[in-house]
Amino acid sequence: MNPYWEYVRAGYILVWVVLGAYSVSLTARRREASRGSGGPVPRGGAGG
Amino acid sequence: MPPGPNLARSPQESAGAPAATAGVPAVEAEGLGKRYGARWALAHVDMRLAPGRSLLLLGANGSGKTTLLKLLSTAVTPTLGRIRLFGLDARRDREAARRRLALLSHGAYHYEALTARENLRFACDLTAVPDPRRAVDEALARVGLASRGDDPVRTFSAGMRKRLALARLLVQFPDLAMIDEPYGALDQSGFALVDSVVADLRAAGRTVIVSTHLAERGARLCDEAVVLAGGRVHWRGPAREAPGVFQALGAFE
Amino acid sequence: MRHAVMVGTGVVGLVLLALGHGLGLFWAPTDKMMGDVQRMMYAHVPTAWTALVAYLISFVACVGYLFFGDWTWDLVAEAAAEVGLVFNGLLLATGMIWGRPTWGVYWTWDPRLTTAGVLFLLYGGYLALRRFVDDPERRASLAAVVGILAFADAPIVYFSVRWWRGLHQIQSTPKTVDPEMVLCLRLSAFAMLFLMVHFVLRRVQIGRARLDRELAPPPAAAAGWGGPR
Amino acid sequence: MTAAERVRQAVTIARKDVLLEWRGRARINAIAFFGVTTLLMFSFAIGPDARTATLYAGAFLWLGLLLSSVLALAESFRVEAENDAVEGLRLLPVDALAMFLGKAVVNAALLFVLALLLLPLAVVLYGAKLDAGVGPIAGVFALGAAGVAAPGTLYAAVTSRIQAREVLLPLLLFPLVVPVLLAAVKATGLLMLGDPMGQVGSWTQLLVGFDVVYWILGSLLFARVIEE
Repeated sequence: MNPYWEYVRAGYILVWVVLGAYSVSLTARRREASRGSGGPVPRGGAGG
Repeated sequence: MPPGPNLARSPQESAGAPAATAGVPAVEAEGLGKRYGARWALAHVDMRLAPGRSLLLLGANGSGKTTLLKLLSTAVTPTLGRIRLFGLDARRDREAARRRLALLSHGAYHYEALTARENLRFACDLTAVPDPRRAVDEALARVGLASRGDDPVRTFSAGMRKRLALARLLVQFPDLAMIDEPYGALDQSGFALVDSVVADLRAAGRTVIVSTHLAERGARLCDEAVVLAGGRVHWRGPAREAPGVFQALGAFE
Repeated sequence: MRHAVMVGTGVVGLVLLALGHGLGLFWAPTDKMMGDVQRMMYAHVPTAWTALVAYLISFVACVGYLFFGDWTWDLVAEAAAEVGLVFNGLLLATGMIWGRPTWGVYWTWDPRLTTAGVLFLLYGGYLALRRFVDDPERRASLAAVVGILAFADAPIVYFSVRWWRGLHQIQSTPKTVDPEMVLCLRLSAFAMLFLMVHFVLRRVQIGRARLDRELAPPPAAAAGWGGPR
Repeated sequence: MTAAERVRQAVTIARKDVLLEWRGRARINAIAFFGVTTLLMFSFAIGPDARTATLYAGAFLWLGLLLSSVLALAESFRVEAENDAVEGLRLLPVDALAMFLGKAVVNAALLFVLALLLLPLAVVLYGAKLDAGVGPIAGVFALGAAGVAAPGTLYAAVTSRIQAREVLLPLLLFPLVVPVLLAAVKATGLLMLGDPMGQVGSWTQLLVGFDVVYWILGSLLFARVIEE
């Protein structure tokens, strides 16, 4: 097999892995961001 | 809503408007609100003050006095609501409005490495005060800093800095003067100085807003009063009744 | 509706990407000059276009925020900058992987590669700045200014590096390519464009949720101080 | 506001800044000394090879200048943040454009003087040749200083009142001024080492182009940075 295929394979795997990981991180951040926005959650004695 | 467009400045900058146009209030605010992140420092404040009148702002620490003065003086853009100063929109005609007002604030606006005289002269040059040299000398003498005029502000005590801030207000002698906690750091003669400066402004027909937590003292200076609590207007009425309201408010809190 | 667009762009992008990459890897003819390494093109070149489009969106949103002052502009500016940074990172990584067998080195001072590197730093700085300003309004204004300057810098960097390198330039994209290659490239490019839009929409949603938490709604007029409690 | 009034305000602010720099000259001296130290460190890092040093004299000089410029720019807004002076300035009614021009011109002049101070050191340490004359080199210094000062003033204002400003200012500014660095280093190098192909002109043009773009952008955007 052409030795250059290793580079090509590495490149494609990288693209898919990074885009996948970014998608997963977006899901996680979405979950975290929407948690607690449902109601008035007092944080550390807010007010004044 | 965040601050509006500023790239396109409105062309109308009429500096030479008459000092007191009949019927136009000096200060007019509707539905003012300011949010700092998740906290509303001020909400639902409406105000109206006729030219030549003086207003006392009373309130405990954190009641929103300073925020209100920052908004009214155009130093900070309100999150909600609108302000008109002498009929000028505080956002669109900001520069024209700023020509007619001055704020004496906690941050005293001095450059530490400049002398008292240089600091005042800088303010004069940017506001185009006529005969600045004399104005500066007179103001320094008035606040009792004549002998220290050529010392850098770095060497000044807190009380002297406050006096210098008063001198700055005197050289500007604006149509609308806003004074935030003027008595802090001052001694007895300083108290009297503040009172006489405010009296001068009023005698010259200027509009004055004074914020303080010294209710009795403030009430003697002003016509009207607003008591703030928790960032809202709690009470408004004649200044002489304000100390009683303020005391009662303190008793409940 | 918005949800449908979000899911739709994601699904279409994914299918197109699988198609474009699959065809590019196993169906498109091998390049006569570069051999199989050239197949990196289908993964590499679209990331460049996509990153630039994302930055362009961010730039437009920054200008929009300064003129109209609506939160959505700020959210889009942030989202597009972040997504652009992801594609920009991929662009750099795939570029280096391609550069190694082609030029024998990972990094060369090619104007496009260098510009991509500088853009990566500029937008990294933009996102770093956003993290350090607490007040949302102030953050939005400052970030908009920085976002505009960052984008304005891109063409200047490109031309200055091109002059700096001298005029003997290696073209990394062949001018004459087979129609099969063009098809695969086009499929991959549209795929990444769809994915970019998908990511931006999701990132805007996150930003909006965070902003909702950061910004208290204006308190009701009747509530609060009605008198002594 | 009339143009004449704007110019008068800009001059007043510039004069104030010059006075402040003069009063704080101990700090400016320290910054200049820091620039000298970086030039020394570069020559230690490359070792005793005199030819390499001469070859890269322009590059080291500009890097030293860029590193010290961040300190000088941050200082010009530290004094404005002290006592809320910048708020007082805004309320005075000062035009944002006048404010930007006043401060950026002083900062550009400061960087220019700093560059001139470092030049003799480059001659001594790296054996840089000044055959082309000090005039053209000073011209390149002026253009480069202006190119760093305009975005630098804007970004110093951006970072002056936020956390982590020490790291954010260089983080934002350095990538932005890559074109200035390239063009200035190239032009300085060509002037020092000889310019057989006559390329200095095109690099100078690039510097001028960058200056024009960033002084315009700075003038337009500064108002949004200082208003609150």
